[in-house]
Amino acid sequence: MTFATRTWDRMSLTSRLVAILVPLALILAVGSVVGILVILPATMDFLRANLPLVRFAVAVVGILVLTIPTAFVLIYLELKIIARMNLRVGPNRIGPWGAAMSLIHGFKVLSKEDFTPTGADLPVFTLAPVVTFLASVMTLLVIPFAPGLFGQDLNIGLLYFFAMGGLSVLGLLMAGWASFNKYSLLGGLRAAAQIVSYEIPLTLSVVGVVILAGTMSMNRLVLAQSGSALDWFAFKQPLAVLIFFIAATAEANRTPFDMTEADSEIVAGFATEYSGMRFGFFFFAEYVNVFIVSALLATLFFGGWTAPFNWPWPYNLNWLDASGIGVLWIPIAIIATVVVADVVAVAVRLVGGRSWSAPSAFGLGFLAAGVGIAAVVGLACFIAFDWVQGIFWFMTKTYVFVFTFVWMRGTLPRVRVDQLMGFAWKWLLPASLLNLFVTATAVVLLNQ
Amino acid sequence: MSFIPGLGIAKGMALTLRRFFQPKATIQYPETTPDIAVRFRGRLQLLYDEFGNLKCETCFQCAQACPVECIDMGGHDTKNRFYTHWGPAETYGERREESALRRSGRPVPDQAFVHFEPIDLVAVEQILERRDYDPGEMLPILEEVQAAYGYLPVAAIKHISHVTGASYALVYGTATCYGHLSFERRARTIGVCRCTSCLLAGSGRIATAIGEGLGTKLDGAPVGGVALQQLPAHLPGAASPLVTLDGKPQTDVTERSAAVWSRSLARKTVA
Amino acid sequence: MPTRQRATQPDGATQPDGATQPAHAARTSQAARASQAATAKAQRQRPPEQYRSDDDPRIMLDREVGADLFEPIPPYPVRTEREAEFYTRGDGEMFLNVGPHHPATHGVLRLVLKLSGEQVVDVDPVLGYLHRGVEKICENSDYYHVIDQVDPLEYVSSLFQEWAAVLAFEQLMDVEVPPRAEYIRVLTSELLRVSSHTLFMGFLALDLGGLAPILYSFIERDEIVEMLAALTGARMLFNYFRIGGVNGDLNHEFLSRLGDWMSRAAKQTEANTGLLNENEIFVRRARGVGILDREMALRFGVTGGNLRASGVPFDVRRAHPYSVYPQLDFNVPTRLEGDSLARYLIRMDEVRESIRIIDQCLHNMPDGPVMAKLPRLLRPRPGRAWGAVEGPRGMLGVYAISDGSDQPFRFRIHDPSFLNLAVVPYLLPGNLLADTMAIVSSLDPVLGGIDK
Amino acid sequence: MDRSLKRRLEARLSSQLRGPVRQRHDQTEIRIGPGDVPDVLRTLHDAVDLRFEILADLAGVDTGQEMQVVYHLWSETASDWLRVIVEGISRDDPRCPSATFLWIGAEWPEREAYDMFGIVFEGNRDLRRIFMPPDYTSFPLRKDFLLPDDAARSPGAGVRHVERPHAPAVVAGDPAAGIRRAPAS
Repeated sequence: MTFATRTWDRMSLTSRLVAILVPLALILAVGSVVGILVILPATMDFLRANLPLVRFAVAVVGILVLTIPTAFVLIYLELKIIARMNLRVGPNRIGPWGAAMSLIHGFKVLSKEDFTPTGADLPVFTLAPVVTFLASVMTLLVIPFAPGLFGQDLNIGLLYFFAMGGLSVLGLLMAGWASFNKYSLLGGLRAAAQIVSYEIPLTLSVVGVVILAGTMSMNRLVLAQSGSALDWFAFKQPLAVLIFFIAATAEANRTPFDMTEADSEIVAGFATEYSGMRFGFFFFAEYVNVFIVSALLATLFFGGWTAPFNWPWPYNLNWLDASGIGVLWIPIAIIATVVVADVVAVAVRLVGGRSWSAPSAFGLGFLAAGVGIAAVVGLACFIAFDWVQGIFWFMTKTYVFVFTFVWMRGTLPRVRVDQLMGFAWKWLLPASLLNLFVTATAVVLLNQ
Repeated sequence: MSFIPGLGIAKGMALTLRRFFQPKATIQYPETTPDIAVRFRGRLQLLYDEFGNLKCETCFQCAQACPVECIDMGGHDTKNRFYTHWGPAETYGERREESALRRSGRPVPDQAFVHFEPIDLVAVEQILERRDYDPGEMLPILEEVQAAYGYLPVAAIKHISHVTGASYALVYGTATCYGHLSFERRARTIGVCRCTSCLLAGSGRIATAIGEGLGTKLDGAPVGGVALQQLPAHLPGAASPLVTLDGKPQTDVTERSAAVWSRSLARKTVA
Repeated sequence: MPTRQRATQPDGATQPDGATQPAHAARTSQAARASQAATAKAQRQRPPEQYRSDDDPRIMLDREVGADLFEPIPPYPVRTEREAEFYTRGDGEMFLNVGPHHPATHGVLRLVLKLSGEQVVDVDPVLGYLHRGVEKICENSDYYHVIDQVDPLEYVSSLFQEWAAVLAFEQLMDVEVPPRAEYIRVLTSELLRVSSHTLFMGFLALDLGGLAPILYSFIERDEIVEMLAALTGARMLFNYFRIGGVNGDLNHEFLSRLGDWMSRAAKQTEANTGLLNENEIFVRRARGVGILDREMALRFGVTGGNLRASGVPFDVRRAHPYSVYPQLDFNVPTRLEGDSLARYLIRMDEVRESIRIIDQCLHNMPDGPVMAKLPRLLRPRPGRAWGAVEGPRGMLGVYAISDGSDQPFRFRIHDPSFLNLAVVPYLLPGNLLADTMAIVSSLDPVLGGIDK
Repeated sequence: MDRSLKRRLEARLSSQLRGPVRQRHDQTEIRIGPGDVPDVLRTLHDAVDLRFEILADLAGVDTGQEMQVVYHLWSETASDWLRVIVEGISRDDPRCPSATFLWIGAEWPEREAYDMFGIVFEGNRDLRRIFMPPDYTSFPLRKDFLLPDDAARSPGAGVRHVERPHAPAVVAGDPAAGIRRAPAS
């Protein structure tokens, strides 16, 4: 028993607290002073020196962080929508209206043991989900969510997108081959055949849009469609939209083309032997794929973040910038919430009579105030900032298409493998070539 | 199939969209319970009669008839002598009926076995030998055991079920099914009247003699199936000293013959 | 319940031969039995290497993982010519075990497919995973007991199985069933036929990938099953028919539920099947797949919807009328194509016919007793009887032989799915793996009845 | 009771019939020997006035002294079920010609009969066990099947002797010949 431990045993609780907190406070004080004076300026000018690199790093991290909640939201949406379509209620026990269900799915998948079957060759087996997940997530880099808000505005954004999309097939093949199970092998080979044969009509149908817009950068593609809804490429390229939609469902392995995970034929396809977080990666990759494909559909053909009609009232007013009374908004918002909360609480007590106890009335008031203020602030931002509008329009369009994908999953049976292939080569490919030919001639003649 | 290629799919999608908004068919179970029909036979419950006591008297007929041995029941015997339990061991972790356990190959601890006094099983063994350990002839076996022991001791039933492999419920069920088989020893009671006239005629001395013969005292525990009790009142018109056997007055029971007579009685019932 | 501690040492009573030896006293009376126990003990020690059953878990442990893990399925030497022909692999062929634990097999069916790529070259169905020896149990139980032993056979529609058994026994005992009981039997069985066909539609769509139809059909089935629970007391294994009648008379709850179900039955079935009938994907997958022509159907002994889809109008209710079917007016839908789509459409027509039959039953339901007078102990005179009924999957037959005792001497159960499934090795070769599911589920096998 | 069917059967199959054509309720029963199964079935199937096309059932029966194979047939020409009982098959080496030459569907019921009774059907291409595991030695539905026979594999090595072998008792002159009569209670 060293001297320290002996004294420590004798000290009372409060003296122990003091013994810990005081040195801690000292260190913090000294550290912050040194940091502000010395370290901060050094990092600032380092950042200012290579701003684009930092921007890229932040974007990648942002996207990686963004995909998990998107996947959760999509899983929850799918559970609820398909259930409601089948006259059932869907998860409603965990969280409000079952909202925490997909979160729980995530934890469950995290806590499960990811078992490796005997005979599977380990490196390929463990890397397969990583390849699939990263390939789908990396494609989010180029998608313009709002006017200023995108990962990286590559001038060959579309080409990058299809390249990354193609990589996820590699993951499926690796999974199929490595899990030493005949069902997975069949699933993997089906995935390869399906996505390869649907990649071509997918890309060809987009070339029409590229011809019209003249650029491959996603941002400028959206700008080319700004103005009212009539300028969207969907109305200029109706056949391309259809081909893209069908090819995109096959790309994301969604019903009616979910041959890779056809649970009634080849158990769970390439993911048969996967369990635990490895299966979680495949599971999330599938839903991120759905999000990407609908985002792309919205961006390329339905004018990403542009509003469907010309905004009548002025926007982009910068009420909220720091110089003006912007800064004052914050205290005003806080005071307003408190005032509104009290008013509502008193009203409820008067109206509700004895049944409402004080705390619950005040709670209700606070809730009402919160919602009210959020609405007001949201509207203000919506009017003030253009990127808030951009996000709103982009998200509504994307989630409309997500709804259609989920809707198709709830209704349609599965197509057979050879019908799938026949449809791609005999119908989609010629149609996309025709569409390409027609667009090209139209552009040449019109430019005359 | 309609001629427009996509029409069928569109109609299907329209149907599911319509059903998206229709009222749902799910019953939120704990909150709203479905109305189960009156005649539903799925309820597992014990029936009570209008006076509130349990209709079941653990006669084991149902456990015996159940093809998959899924009936688990236990309760005190009708005469409240010992605790009988029949049912799958795994669900309760404790072992009741050892022949089922033996079928599963595990050792056979059986607590219910401890409560009653062990008996000499040689007689039972011979009976079973004659009947070729065959559970099909359970009734004759039980009748012969009754003849041998005067009643059906629980140890004998356990042994029969243990050796023939028939389930305990089968043995116990057959025993409770027939009137002439009884679990109670036909205890013979010797009644001695101690009213004044009998005492004068020597019934006190006769009582002590019988007590020594049997090895018990007045109103003590029965030994070898014979109990010595004091008669509450003198039967009208009976000669004193009054000594009754199972209620029937006995004549010429003297002090000397009492000890020999009571000992022979006790031996007879045990043999 | 008195709390118990686990007794430390085995039972305390005097054991003739020492308390340690748990197994019951060996039978000394018959030398044969002793020798048998000895051989049994020897056999149990170490089963012959070559004949170890594949279900034996040890097979995975002591065989090193490698190429032979894919070796042909039976680890025992080939015994018949068909087995030899099946288990020799050509080049580029592989064996794929579909089942017994597989999402699309209806119960525990195991199909060993010989695939070259995705194309099925040959199929060998392996049965017996759900074999409970019901015929042996029925030989050891009395006549009342047989009825509830027979329920779990075709568990999706168990009343029909009871009806076949009861028909055979009534012939053995020359019992006259009162007319009201006959009408109640027809009413309840036709209701169950509707629910069984609705389930068929749901499972066929599920095997082809659609999620919605199975859930709609379960809503429909639940209504019917709740109604039958109000009448018979059980939801699935009814045990409602008795020899000489039925267990209970119609009660108000059953009739009211039947009333409001009948009001929307036709519309609901149309809506549910509408999801599939014109759906291009479903039709493309079901049409022209697994074609069974008239000649082969007859030679395979297929019965029920599958036979009528191949153009043979054989329906036991018309071909060999029993109960009150002669007085009921319904027609037997027949199609000629004989492919999966025809089998599906036949069953949807049968649902409409059944609703018509139920309607007629309700209108001219006679009154009177529902149970004939029978002694408590049934000992039919020695003899043989064959009772056949038209179940949702085909002809359900029972061949009962009685020897005068209170237990049937031999109780043979003929299940239609048994022969319907025998067609699979003839239909599947040449189709793709995805089609195997379409064909097998269009034949609608129920493994409880097949494995008995 | 289809009288005309009885006449037609006696006319066509008089030589092979063993015993009178019995009729009861809606079933007609004829008994033949194992030797002439192929041609009896062939005539029943192909004869113009018989045309028994549908094989309703093929069952094995063990009556204690002998094995029997029972076919149930249906035809539009007759209003009865026809039951063809092939009797006289010995119990220790039961053999019976297969019916797969007429009905391919008979293959599986024959496999089941072999699995349960041990009746070997000559001519059946694929006669192996259908329900029991392939290395199972005994035949469960035979009358002399003792459950301990299977007990060798059950860990408990013991069994409820609820079931005991039916001692075969020959009873002469009984319509259901060879079936054990209940003990005179």
